[in-house]
Amino acid sequence: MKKIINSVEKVEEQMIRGLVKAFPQQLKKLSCGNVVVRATKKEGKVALVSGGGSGHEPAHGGFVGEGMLDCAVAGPVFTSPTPDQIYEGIKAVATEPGVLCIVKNYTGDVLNFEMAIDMAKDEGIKADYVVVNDDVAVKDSLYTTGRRGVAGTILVHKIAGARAEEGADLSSVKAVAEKVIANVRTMGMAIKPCTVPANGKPGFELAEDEMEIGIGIHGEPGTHREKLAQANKVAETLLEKILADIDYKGREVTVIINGMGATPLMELYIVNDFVQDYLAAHEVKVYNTMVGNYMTSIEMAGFSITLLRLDDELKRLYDAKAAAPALVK
Amino acid sequence: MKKIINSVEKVEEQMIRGLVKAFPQQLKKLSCGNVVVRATKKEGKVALVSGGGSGHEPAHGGFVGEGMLDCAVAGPVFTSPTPDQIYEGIKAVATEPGVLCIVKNYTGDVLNFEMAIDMAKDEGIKADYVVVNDDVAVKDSLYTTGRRGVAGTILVHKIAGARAEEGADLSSVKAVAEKVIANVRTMGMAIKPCTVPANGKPGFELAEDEMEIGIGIHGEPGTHREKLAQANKVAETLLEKILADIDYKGREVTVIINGMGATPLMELYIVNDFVQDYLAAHEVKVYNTMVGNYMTSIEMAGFSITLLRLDDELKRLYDAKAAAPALVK
Amino acid sequence: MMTLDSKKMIKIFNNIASKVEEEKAFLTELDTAIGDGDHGINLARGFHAVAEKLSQMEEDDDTGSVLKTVGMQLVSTVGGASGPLYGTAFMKAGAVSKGKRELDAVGFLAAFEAAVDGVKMRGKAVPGEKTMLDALCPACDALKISIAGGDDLKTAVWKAVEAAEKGVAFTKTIIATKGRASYLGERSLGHQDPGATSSLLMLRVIAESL
Amino acid sequence: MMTLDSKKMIKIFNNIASKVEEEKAFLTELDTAIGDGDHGINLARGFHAVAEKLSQMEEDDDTGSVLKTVGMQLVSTVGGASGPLYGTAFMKAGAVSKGKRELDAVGFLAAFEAAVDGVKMRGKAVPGEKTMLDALCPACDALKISIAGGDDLKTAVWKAVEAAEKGVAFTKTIIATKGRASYLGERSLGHQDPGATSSLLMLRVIAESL
Ligand SMILES: Nc1ncnc2c1ncn2[C@@H]1O[C@H](COP(=O)(O)OP(=O)(O)O)[C@@H](O)[C@H]1O
Ligand SMILES: Nc1ncnc2c1ncn2[C@@H]1O[C@H](COP(=O)(O)OP(=O)(O)O)[C@@H](O)[C@H]1O
Ligand SMILES: [Mg+2]
Ligand SMILES: [Mg+2]
Ligand SMILES: [Mg+2]
Ligand SMILES: [Mg+2]
Repeated sequence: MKKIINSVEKVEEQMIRGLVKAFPQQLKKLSCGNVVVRATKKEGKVALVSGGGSGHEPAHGGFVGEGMLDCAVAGPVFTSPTPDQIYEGIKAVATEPGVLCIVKNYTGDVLNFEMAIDMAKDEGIKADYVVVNDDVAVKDSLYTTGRRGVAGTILVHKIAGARAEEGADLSSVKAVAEKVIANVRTMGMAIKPCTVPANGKPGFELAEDEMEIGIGIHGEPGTHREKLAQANKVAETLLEKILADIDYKGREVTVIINGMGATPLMELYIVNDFVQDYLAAHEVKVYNTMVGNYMTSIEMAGFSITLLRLDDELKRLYDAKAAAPALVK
Repeated sequence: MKKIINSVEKVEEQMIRGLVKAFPQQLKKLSCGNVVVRATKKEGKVALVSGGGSGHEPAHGGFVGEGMLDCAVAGPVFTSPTPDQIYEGIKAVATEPGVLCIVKNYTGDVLNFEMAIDMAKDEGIKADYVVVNDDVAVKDSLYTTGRRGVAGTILVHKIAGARAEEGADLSSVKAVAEKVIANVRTMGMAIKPCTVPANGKPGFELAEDEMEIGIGIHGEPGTHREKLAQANKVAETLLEKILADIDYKGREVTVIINGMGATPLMELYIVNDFVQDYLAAHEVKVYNTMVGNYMTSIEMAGFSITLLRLDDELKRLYDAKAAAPALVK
Repeated sequence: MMTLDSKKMIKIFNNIASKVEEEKAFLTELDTAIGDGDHGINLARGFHAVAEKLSQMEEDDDTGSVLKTVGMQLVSTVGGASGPLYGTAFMKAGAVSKGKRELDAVGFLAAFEAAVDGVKMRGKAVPGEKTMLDALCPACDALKISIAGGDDLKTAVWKAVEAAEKGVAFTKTIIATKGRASYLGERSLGHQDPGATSSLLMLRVIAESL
Repeated sequence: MMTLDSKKMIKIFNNIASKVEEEKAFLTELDTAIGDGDHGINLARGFHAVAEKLSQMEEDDDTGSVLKTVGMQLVSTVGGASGPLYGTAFMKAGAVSKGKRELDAVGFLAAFEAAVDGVKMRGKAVPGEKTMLDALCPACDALKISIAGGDDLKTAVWKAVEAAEKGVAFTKTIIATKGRASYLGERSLGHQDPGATSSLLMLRVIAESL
């Protein structure tokens, strides 16, 4: 394992401190743990709380700021934070209109957030949550854990964040978050694995000519392995799966070409070159495109493609002002 | 070599197309080559042209936009563009107040830009240039090529860009660019090399426990090799070299913790955690901090630290509005 | 008649903490194959905190209170899926043991059943989905039959261990439909479940320590 | 008396293009050690373009015009440091050969001297800095002496090749103070300069083709 760190035990805390020190006017860290909140609490609006395991930087701390999150709770690398940590975060930003938690669909995240929300409710805090499950690599079935939450989560932060900033009530903010969730789909791949610092060994191994398709964001293996193909072919594989899941034809979309952490922008741009042509050929109109590292897996190399189907409300909220470290609009 | 590309020959062009397609309202590509200009030419101000080899994404195309560059010329990976390419770029954005080229100090870049500027002058275009040389890893001597231009270049783009946008004349824009150059210093390191696509082999090899100190941005080896140390120790080594070069004590600075392309944000934040404390202890006041991938070396893993000594003018220009794909203010 | 008082219980939890630390790499390796490679790390962090908490705690005769402390400590230090699951298990066991200065075989069974129900309730899973329940449910059944048949606690727990061993082996033969391993679909076949394995390890420590 | 007309010159450039393509990996490897690993790639791209350009060009008797075309093509396709340097070299050689239907030994020397002066002027370097000048300058001197001594062109160019070979060997023994290799300081010792090597290769092709 080759990393620029000080010690395996201090990775999460030093990272959160480093983030907050880079944006001292915008962010602060709660003394009780790796919980990032806005430097100035905003009253009178629904507060948004997200979080999960660390290792997805800039998610989620980098999305705390005006027009996006009020709080991000960071667990150990790839491990959901505990209910008491999440509860501290909820408590710190709770407002009269209430708190909405944005949870990615992993058993650990869901269980810990549910327990935290129960604790918050016991203390009289109005709190609710949505579960993001945009990853079409995983079969969505009533009899399984269902699809994972991946890069599409950023768009839930953005759009629900804008709606909250407008002053909407808790049920309206929740409703628009669920609208995003219903309309966003993602699929990813990797050519190089990542290593959880505390573990020291990569989550999987790939030969020089292999790639993993249907990768998640926790260093776990994907749905299957193939020979590494040309970028266009790979992007097509992902897009086919996404377009097969819900109907995007004739609709406007936001696109995210998301790097997994160690993917050079060069490669993301090359992928985007193809994606834009492919979408045009399939009568999907691109409203806006984001290319970069938004939801990563430490130093995994690879990318995911996210499409969000837009309507007028979602466009308005997508375009609204945002001033978070990792997303400025 | 494991990369997400289509073919070694098409890397630069498809990448530039992909960038421009992501920001169609802001950017366009000249049909004559890999030259990115603002979608709408801005008259009446000094035009800024930068560029160099590809492989440094988002530099330089990602810094074309309001408040920053007017044009970026991209050569093959790590190879300066040719004079005729640069000349096409200059011609496309040339305005009555003139053109300032921002060149990084490499023999190839300097020679090719000089020839292009001569061509432009022959055509009656008012054109001048500055050479950025912020890399303290390299000895600055009259008898050598001098220090390289690295991540500090972004701050020249930002500040000269703001001054040009204010409507200053060519000599004033050049003067402020040179003020930035006189006050900015950078030093970098790497733990993993990168591979030029057309070459297929990494620029150097490192053992699992080694790092290169004093690395440039062209995949070349650094000034020396050491055993990989803790992040804090590494950052201290770089900072000592930077602080020894010009006096930062008691001054305000802008800091860039720049990723080399494959460095996870996690590691950059951990580095920043130390850098901020170190600067505070050395009586250097941090005005603003940027953490991310600004001037990369394809998929190299490592980071550089940049410090720019500020005065009131530089602060005003640093804070001015910017709306480039890779830098929004 | 063999019983379990709070002192012995604390000793058992210390033993579990050592065992989990010892098997940290093994559990993590199992989780690397079909999960995200943190199960051993998570549990080691949690039981380290449990051991520390128990060592600082004032003497407490109430077994229910010890179990509740363990559960709360796990919930607030393990994270991931296994944190709330094991945490809930011990908290539920604590609730039914509340006020008891010692657990006899019947008391132990009641606590164990409450724990397993807690895991089912929290995780909305049933046996056969390749989770810790594939070790815990057969163990609970074996415990029940053994105690009903008049075995003493130690014998009964050893029978539970045997059943859990079979359960762990069984997890190799099935596809995961809960937890992270479910993302792998058929590729989860052939691998044993990390959570079922950690459940077995804990049961074995109990049997050995009684 | 042996001379070089524009037809022969074009053949030589085609031969150089083949040679550079052949040695692309080798030159790139040299540049990987002390530069940025693109010298062979750069030159191959450039001379490929040169060969294509020359094949499309209308017949032209003027050697100066052929050399100028080569120089301009190199400038606009090679990039990096070597593009403007080699480009300037051939453009300057073209300028002094302007209007000449063939170059005799004296004409060749004049062109070669102009080329080397062009590299010096453009790159602001002198011999001993571990650049192409360490091959070109001794080669130029040898050419001059040989021609002054009455050797024919082919013999003279072979003597230049020998001198360039020594120059390339010499680059291994010195520290670079110009170009990218200068960033390495003492670590550039022991490595031969890619640009000096490509100069030698070209000279050798000329000698072989005459
Ligand atoms: N819904 C569930 N019900 C019961 N056990 C579960 C459930 N989901 C996961 N598990 C157990 O949790 C174990 C994984 O725990 P751990 O690795 O600590 O958490 P995470 O999966 O969040 O990384 C699995 O091996 C499985 O036994
Ligand atoms: N100032 C200079 N004068 C003469 N030759 C130079 C100078 N700088 C570099 N060179 C030559 O250029 C060669 C490198 O060319 P190349 O790799 O194509 O360009 P770059 O260094 O821009 O990647 C060096 O080996 C050296 O011989
Ligand atoms: Mg986990
Ligand atoms: Mg080069
Ligand atoms: Mg796990
Ligand atoms: Mg080179």
